[in-house]
Amino acid sequence: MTMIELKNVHKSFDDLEVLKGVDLAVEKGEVVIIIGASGSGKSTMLRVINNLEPIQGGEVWVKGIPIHDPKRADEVHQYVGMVFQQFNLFPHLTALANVTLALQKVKKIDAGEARRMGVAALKRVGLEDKAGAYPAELSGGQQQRVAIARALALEPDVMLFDEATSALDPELVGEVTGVMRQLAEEGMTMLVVTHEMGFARDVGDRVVFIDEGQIAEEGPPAILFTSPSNPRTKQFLYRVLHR
Amino acid sequence: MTMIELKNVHKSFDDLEVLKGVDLAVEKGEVVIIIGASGSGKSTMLRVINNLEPIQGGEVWVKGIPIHDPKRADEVHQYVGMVFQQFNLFPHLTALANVTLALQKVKKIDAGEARRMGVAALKRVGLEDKAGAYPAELSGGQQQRVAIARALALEPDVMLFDEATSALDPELVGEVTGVMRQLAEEGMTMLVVTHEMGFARDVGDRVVFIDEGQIAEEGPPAILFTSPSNPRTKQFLYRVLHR
Amino acid sequence: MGWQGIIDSSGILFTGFVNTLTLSIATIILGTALGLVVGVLRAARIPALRAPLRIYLEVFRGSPLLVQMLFIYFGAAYLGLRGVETFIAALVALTLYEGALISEIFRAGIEAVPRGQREAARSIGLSRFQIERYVILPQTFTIVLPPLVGQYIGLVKDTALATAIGYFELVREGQAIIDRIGMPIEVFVVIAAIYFVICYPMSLVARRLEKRALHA
Amino acid sequence: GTSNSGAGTDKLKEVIERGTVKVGDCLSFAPFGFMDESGKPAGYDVDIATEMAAQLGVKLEMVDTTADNRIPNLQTDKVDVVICNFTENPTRAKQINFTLPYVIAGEVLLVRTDSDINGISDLDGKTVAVVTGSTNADILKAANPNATAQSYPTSAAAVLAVKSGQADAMIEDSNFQTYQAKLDPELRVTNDSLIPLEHNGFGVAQGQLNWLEWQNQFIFWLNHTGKNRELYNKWFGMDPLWPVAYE
Amino acid sequence: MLAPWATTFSYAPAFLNALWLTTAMSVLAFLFAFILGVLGALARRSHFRLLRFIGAVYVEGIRNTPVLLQLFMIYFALPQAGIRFDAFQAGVAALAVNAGAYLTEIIRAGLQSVPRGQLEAARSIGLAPRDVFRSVVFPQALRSVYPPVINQFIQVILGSSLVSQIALPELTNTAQTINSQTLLTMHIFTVVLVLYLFLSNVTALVADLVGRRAFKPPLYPSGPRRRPGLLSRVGHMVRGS
Ligand SMILES: Nc1ncnc2c1ncn2[C@@H]1O[C@H](COP(=O)(O)OP(=O)(O)OP(=O)(O)O)[C@@H](O)[C@H]1O
Ligand SMILES: Nc1ncnc2c1ncn2[C@@H]1O[C@H](COP(=O)(O)OP(=O)(O)OP(=O)(O)O)[C@@H](O)[C@H]1O
Ligand SMILES: [Mg+2]
Ligand SMILES: [Mg+2]
Repeated sequence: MTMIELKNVHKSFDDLEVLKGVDLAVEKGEVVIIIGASGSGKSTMLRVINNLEPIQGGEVWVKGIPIHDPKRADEVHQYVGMVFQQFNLFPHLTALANVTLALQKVKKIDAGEARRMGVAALKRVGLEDKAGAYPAELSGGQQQRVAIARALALEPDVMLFDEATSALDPELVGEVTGVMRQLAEEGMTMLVVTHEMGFARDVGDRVVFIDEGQIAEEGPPAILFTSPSNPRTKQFLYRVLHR
Repeated sequence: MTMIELKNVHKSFDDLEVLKGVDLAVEKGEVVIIIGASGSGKSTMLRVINNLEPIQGGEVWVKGIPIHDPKRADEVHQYVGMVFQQFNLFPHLTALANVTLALQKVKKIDAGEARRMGVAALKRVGLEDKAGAYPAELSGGQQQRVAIARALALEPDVMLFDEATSALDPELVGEVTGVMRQLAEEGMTMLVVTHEMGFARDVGDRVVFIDEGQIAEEGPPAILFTSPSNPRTKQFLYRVLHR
Repeated sequence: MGWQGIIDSSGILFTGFVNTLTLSIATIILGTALGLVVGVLRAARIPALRAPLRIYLEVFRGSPLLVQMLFIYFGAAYLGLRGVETFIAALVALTLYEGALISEIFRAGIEAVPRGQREAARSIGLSRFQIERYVILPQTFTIVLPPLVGQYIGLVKDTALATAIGYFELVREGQAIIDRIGMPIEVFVVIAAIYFVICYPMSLVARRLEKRALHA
Repeated sequence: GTSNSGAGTDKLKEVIERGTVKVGDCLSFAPFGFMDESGKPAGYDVDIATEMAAQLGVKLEMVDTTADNRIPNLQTDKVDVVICNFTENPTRAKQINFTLPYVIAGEVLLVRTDSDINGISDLDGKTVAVVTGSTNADILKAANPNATAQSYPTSAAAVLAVKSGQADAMIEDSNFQTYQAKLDPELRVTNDSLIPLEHNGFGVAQGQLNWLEWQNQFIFWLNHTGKNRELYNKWFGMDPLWPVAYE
Repeated sequence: MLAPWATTFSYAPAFLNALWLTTAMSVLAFLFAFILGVLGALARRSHFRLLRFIGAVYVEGIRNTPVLLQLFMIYFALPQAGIRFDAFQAGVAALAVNAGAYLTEIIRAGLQSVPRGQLEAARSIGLAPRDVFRSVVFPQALRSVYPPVINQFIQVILGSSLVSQIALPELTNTAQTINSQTLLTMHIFTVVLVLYLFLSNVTALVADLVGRRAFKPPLYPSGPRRRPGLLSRVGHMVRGS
């Protein structure tokens, strides 16, 4: 079953065209890794899927819903969870309250049940003992795991990760990639923008290389990392892997 | 000739003892790399040498001048140049004016000559064409190179670098380490706090490992990096190199 | 007669104090409510409201409060609005003026909340109203509180202008006393001291909040 | 804008049914109206208003006003009647109705005791305080164009300006000025009135003929019973300078 | 229909005269206020405890009492102590003393806002304390205080309307007088409101143009071109973008 489908998506900021006709289909249970140079449009692509940016052309389908249709765009949030580079936890709420907010306000689940579900989500990321802590009292890695729990609690079908580990101190990266690995093993459909090449190789079913707003090359990590066919891919991988 | 000598230096912030008896001697032309965990006192040591922090005990000698003597402390600036992690360029002055300010105000060199010397210093860091640019118009790597030129123009005998590259985007690090390499080759005496292990290995004559305000171990990079004797050093290097 | 005259007038001073306080508190409540609504609407960048709110803001921020007060007092009279007495006219003018300034405090507070917060809130499906109510406004609280208290100090002092349309607040009562017993220096010093006693503690609170906000 | 207020309605009936009469009084104009030590309205006009409420058999509600607000207050029905040393003239009578005069005054100058000003001709190049909305600025301009008028919002402020030397003189009603000079030995009043006498009455909104008639009856009563003279004596410490009708 | 406007505009000479008085008073008051502000800021940062104390008393005393009261003190009360200002001088003095207290705090904050790293870098290249202040701290402080200082100037212009209460025929007083003669409240106050808006906006506009030219690098980053209104641009400047 196709969970996400982009058809010839065009996206511009004023005069700057950032996505220049992107086509992509992600099947249920697939883990797709997105790589590319800074500014190539990786984040923009995820944000377009999650309806955080309007598009100027093309179509975006999520579980058969036309997200490019403004009337239906907001439905995307029922099926897609997103984890941001900067965590974006709500600083005035505890870890648990961050997780239960949408359960109560959007899904209208009552407080007791929401609490039970919130604790379960925190348990999945190994943080049930931090339920009462505020974001400022948590390490970066813990914050990001709460952000993952917040998205997971809504039981999304697809998870988007935009450089979920790159704002973390090197020592803390493992915590978060661990949780992501586990999610992948459980069969979650995932789109992951990352610079962690080890993770990409281990976990990705497919790697997509974006260059200047277009998908320049894609394939299984074993093939794409070792013998890329596009010279731009080669150049990019060389720079990333050999610095 | 000993350029810098620290003898049993003690430095506290209120109740917190940050340097707990540091001894160090740096010879002319040596490049000393300083490594250690965050908060171990690396920056504080450089700042003490450059008379930006008063000390509570011990002695600091620079080219035979007792810097711990408040009456002579300010002489240090004639011999020592410092490059900060955050560049600290003067934002209201052009690159050239940043470099010539001290030439004119401190060394009382006239405008024309100062300008010639300033351009020469910018040339050394490969930025003669950016003389008229303001810091905000320069990339991080260019800013840091102007900061180096600003220090170099005063013809110091010793240069201190405090994580000069860690505020830079990864792509820009090479620009600055390139200039530092070149300085080392020209025989400049340098104390360098850095996390760039490749640079440390290539350029350092000696590596000093600081742990909790004390020098825990020191030696040539080839030895210290491959077979450290202190278990703390081992642990630190393991964490830094195997991430 | 000397200071005795001022002590004998403590009743009239107290009336002035109560009147100043009443007008201040009423303005704080209404001005904050107005400022909050306008601030939120402006931060939301609703195209249809953009121009009218902007005009409101520019006019009330860009002209003297005294003129606004006279305008409303006399103007209301000739527009045939009944019952616009000095208190109401002063309250309306102060509310519109302080509301404009306070709306900018709220707007700045809302805009200081990082964009990512709004995006994260949308990502978990919150509605526009829910985003403001549960995510944005609670976070602006610590940001807006110090400047808000600062604005309240200005507001208390601004109530003195109601003197000009004949509201019997502290300054006007002071004039009434001078009218009877003379001694302008002494009387004005006493009035100034009363204002200081109201405002200085607020300044201290504002400063403490500011420090706390910086360290938070 | 003229009155859209009471025309056609019977104000007298309204006041009695309401049980309160709303009187506009200038409380920054001692001894006509001012605030006493305890912050309560007091003065000659205030006592007359109290008497009026008693005769109507209703409660008194005092509304503070200023000279320049007297007409707006009437026109917008904020008060039923204004008692504030209101000088009658045909221009004003186009906007409101006046009663019979209850007090008559000249306009005199209030100056500091040590001043060498004794009359209008001494005002060349001097500054003279007047109250915004009173007729005095026009009087001054007509009487001596070489004097400069300073326009203060209240009489209290204008007196203060003379006391503190910010103005050389002040033009105001002779009753008011005499009282001020009596209060403060540093002030005195010049002798000659600058104008023919001024007749001051109550003001009411236009078109309320019953109400106006009642007010005139009330003034007639004040005068012929001697109540008016008694109150004047109480506040000014002397007999009225000029007699009013039907005494 | 048009008669009221005709009457209103027949007072044009009085309005123009008043506009001039308002402008002259504001400009003079602001100049004195700025001097007071610099002196106040230096006093508050001084090594001498007494100066710091005087600075603090000045700032707190002024900022916690109404300007109108300060104006009455100067105009009505000081003559009792033998110090006499005419209405214009009293207006200038009150506005200057008042704005001076705010400028003291603005300038002090501006001096403080220069990052520590700037001072350290300046010391590292051997600049003497005087040069550190003159070449590094002051020029940067000036940039950061420019917007709030301009805002304060606008506050002085608007605050000058209070001087109407001591009978100076500036804009507001003139309006009150004409209003009492003509009873054309809506027309007259509309004219005055527009004149004040004109003054404050022209000030903001001129300050903006001067700010763009006088500072190098430019005070405003040349980002994507937005077109905020003049006043809100100053507001933007004030919040320190
Ligand atoms: N809100 C915006 N307004 C204008 N331009 C934008 C905006 N967001 C992104 N861009 C531009 O779009 C281009 C693509 O940005 P995007 O964030 O998608 O890149 P990226 O591949 O995620 O890069 P990085 O690895 O640095 O995160 C960049 O040139 C960026 O400057
Ligand atoms: N001005 C100061 N006041 C109080 N404590 C300070 C101050 N500067 C540094 N410290 C403390 O001194 C200790 C040593 O700091 P220092 O900056 O020298 O560490 P470092 O080794 O340079 O660390 P990093 O790698 O994070 O830069 C830390 O605990 C720090 O919090
Ligand atoms: Mg990105
Ligand atoms: Mg450091």
